[in-house]
Amino acid sequence: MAVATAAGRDEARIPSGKLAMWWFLASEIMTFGGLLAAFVLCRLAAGGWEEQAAHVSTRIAAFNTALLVTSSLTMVRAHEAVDAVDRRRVTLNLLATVLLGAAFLGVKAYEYSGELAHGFTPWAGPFWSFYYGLTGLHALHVFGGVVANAALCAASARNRLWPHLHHRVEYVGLYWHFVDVVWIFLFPLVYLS
Amino acid sequence: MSHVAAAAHGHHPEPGFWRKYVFSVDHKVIGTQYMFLGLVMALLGGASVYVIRWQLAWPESQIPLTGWIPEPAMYEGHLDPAFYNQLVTMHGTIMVFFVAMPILLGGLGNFLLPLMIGADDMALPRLNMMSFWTIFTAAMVLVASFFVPGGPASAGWTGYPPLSADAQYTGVEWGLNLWILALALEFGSFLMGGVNFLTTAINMRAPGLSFFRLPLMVWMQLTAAVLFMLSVGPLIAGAVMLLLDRTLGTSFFLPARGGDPLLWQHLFWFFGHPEVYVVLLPGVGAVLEVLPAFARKPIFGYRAIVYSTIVAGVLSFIVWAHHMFIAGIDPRLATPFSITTILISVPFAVLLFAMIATLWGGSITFATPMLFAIGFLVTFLVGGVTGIFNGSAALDIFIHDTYFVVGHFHYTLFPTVFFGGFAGIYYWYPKIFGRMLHEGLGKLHFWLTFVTFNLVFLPMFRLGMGGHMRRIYNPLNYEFLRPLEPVNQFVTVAAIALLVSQVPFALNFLGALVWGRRAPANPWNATTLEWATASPPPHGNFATVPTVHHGPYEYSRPDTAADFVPQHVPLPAPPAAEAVGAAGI
Amino acid sequence: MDHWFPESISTYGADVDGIFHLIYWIVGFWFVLTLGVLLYCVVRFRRRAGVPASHIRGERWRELAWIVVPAAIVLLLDLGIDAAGARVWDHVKTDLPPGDVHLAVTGKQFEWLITYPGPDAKLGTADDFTLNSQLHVPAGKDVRITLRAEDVLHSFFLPHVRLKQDAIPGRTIDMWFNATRPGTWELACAELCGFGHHTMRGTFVVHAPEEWEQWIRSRAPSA
Amino acid sequence: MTDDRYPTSTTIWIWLMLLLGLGLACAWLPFGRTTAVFAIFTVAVVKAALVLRHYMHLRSEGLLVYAIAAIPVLLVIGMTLSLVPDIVFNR
Repeated sequence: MAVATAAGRDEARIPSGKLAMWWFLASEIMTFGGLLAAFVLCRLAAGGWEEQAAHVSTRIAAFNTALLVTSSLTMVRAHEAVDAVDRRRVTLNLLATVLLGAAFLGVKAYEYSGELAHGFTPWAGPFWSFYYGLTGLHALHVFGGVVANAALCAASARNRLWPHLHHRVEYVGLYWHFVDVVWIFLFPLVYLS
Repeated sequence: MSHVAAAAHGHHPEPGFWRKYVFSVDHKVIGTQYMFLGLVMALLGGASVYVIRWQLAWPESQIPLTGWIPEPAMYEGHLDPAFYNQLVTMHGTIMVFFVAMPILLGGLGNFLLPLMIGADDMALPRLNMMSFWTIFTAAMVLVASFFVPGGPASAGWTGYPPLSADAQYTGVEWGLNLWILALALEFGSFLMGGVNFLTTAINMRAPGLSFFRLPLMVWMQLTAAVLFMLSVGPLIAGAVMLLLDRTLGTSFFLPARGGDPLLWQHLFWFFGHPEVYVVLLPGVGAVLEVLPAFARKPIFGYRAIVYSTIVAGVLSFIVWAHHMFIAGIDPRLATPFSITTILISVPFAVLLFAMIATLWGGSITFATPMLFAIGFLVTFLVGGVTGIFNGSAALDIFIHDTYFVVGHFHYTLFPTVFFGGFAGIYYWYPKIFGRMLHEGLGKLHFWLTFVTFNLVFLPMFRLGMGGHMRRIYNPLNYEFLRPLEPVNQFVTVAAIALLVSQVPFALNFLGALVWGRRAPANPWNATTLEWATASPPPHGNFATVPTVHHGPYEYSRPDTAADFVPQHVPLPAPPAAEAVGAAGI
Repeated sequence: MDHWFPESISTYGADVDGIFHLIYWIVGFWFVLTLGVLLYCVVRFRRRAGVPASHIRGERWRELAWIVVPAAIVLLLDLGIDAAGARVWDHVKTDLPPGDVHLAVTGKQFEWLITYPGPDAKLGTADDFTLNSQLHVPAGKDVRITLRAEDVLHSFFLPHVRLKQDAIPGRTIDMWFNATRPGTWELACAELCGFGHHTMRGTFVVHAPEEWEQWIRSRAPSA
Repeated sequence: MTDDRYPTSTTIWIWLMLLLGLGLACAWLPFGRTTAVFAIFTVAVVKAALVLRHYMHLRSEGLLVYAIAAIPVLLVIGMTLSLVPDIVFNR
């Protein structure tokens, strides 16, 4: 009975999972927002970060942006495939998302190693502290998204939890796109200006 | 979300011991777990008070009953200054994050929210379980920090850098890292909780339960959840930065490395002030439930209360710098923030006046919950008016960082957590445990607490006016503080009495579990939905989901024989005016 | 109640205390009024046999007026308090006078380094000299202090002057006061700065003007 | 989600890629610094808006979700602005 009523209560409302995800994203906006605000303010205050900022590779970052944006596309297509109840497309698109996300992390790791090799460590000055803080926190989020997507991909491949897969793909998708949006702002803040 | 509900009910028939009492997804069990966690941590936070107060009253003396504390914390009964700072830090951290929040939000919130909205459980029960075990881990980490070399954090509960950002300034190595970790986990836990509360209240309300028919406790819990979720982010970011400063040697907050200490203060207080209301509102909510039930009257100005709560919540985001008037911020910022700060007294004035107006023309029974509710009104009034002093930037030049501030925030938090929280615990204990508490012990507990509390904290305003600084290990070092020592000693004696005053509660709380009279479903003849089911409520809460017909506080209607009409019972042919009043359209 | 404060020895000390009294009387009135009404309700409306409670919702404006009007009055009084406070704040913290005497104070764990301009009354010259935790100033003169911190946050607190200002490493903050009464007072640290926080006490001597000149000379490095 | 009223996800992706190129162009073309920064962040906002509206389906959400997404953004902006006098100019 409780199940029936709970479901009945839910008609014509936003699914709880989606609502919860949006509230979670709201708090995430505040977290990244706080860090970004600190970065912008300190940069305006201190000034003279340009020569440090000149050492980060815009090319690599641009490539990474392309990867992440594309992974958002595959994520959406996975969701569309779920709507179309096409399990094979779901699996493939999720797989693509996972691979693109992993590629992003790989490129990031390569970028880090290069900078560390040149002595640009997190303790090499305010700019580098913020650089590693911001991109590192973002990378952690990407990693979390990759893990979640991999789980979904496996579930879809092994034809598990079909009834819920629809919701799950949508919620993880929301998170994944949010991580993408964060990067869309990180990229110009850290690499372009 | 049907699969979530299914998860909540995957456990019929009754689960085994572990799934039922330890890793339970039942919001009632989880709420109780939160409550016990809070009460246990309160013992720790309270014990620290004894040492701190004794040190302030008789600085050069040996502190009795502390022989078991090893060096370097104590040297044959004498307190080490560093350990004094650590106790002050831990007292604040524990009481705010591990006592107030678990009991008021985690405990009462978790237990009551689904019951009050006629739901079978939280919207996301497994997330709920995860949130408890996260804060449990956080509490363990915090306790563990007492035992690492160098001892626990000692930079004050606000953890201002540079003191907190580099071990060389305090000699505390891992203690402070663990402190940051514990806070991060605690924030994570209440983020999950907040997500859950909001989703539940939006999606799981019983048929007919429009937002303006919600019990005010639910409104308060929701506002608190929103405030927490929207304010904690920047501090999480700050905590990460501080941890990196300590471990990797990054340069966020250390001027020596090009950082800015004020940045932390801003990030901390941007969260810190809304946090005050996160703790405050649930206590207010409990009082708002108790007052009508024992005055047998509808709450006065339901809408006014809801709106002023929201206004106060919004204002709480634009006042944070009043914690930093003399912290070196641009002096031109002081007056705007002073104005917004003092403006907050308006919504709270409305709130308090509405509570008092609720008593007007009532028929008041002085059961223990009501005593605590009235105690809340009296003490919170003091906290409110003294806030005006602290809110004035000009006066802060003198009283900031003095005991006037200490007195003030204890007069706001203590009424909330103690009088509000105890009003709630005494009021809902029958619902939670299915047993009645002992009235005599309850009344004794109230009077002892009420008297000793005022004896402890009223003199602190006197100390503050004398210029007595906070966090001073030995006031006798200062000539101008020597005359105040008798006041310090008086406060200490009263504080010990206040601690002892909690014994009747402990006896009552634990004793009633065994010997308490069995509680009926609705011992107080109250109207809200949680009283419509058995005490304690069964797994799944309601045999059949109740339908709500009217607002939460239908007491003493002229047109009914009984002096209350529960929310799930239709009103006798409501006149049009009443219908508009009750149903929020 | 004034004797509860430390003796006030500065030009603006009375203004700060004045704000306290202003707020004290305003909120005191409201406190007594509200508490009175509360106690009246508690006594007058306690349960009596056969006397039912009245069913007042407080949703109509005629009823709400009872709480909205007082709240509106509170609002007006608040703005008054803000206006009065803002004047004092600006006088103490925002509009700093150039100052007759200029000192540099640096807080470090756990003492105050106080640098004096020497006889030439100029900082940054050869005859400057620095004392540990001993603050000497002339009476009746505007004293301008540039505040710094070496390691962690400290708070420069002269209770008798009613002046408090946090010292932040990496920033310099200027402040001023004018002590009117000669005598020996105290300088305190009001911001937790480590295990020695309570020992970070300084003596604060206000000299009569004539006596000040010779004190400066007596302490200046022989040059 | 895939109804004809809205551009397909692939179309959006192409737009995002073009905007990425545009952003890079702004950085490398010889603009004045302020112009460049302004242009770059306009591009970023447009990209974010596209992702939010189409990929995160804000286009088919109600007022509640818009509020949940917008309020934190406003708070962050407000916080940043109110910290400017303190962190930026007061050192």
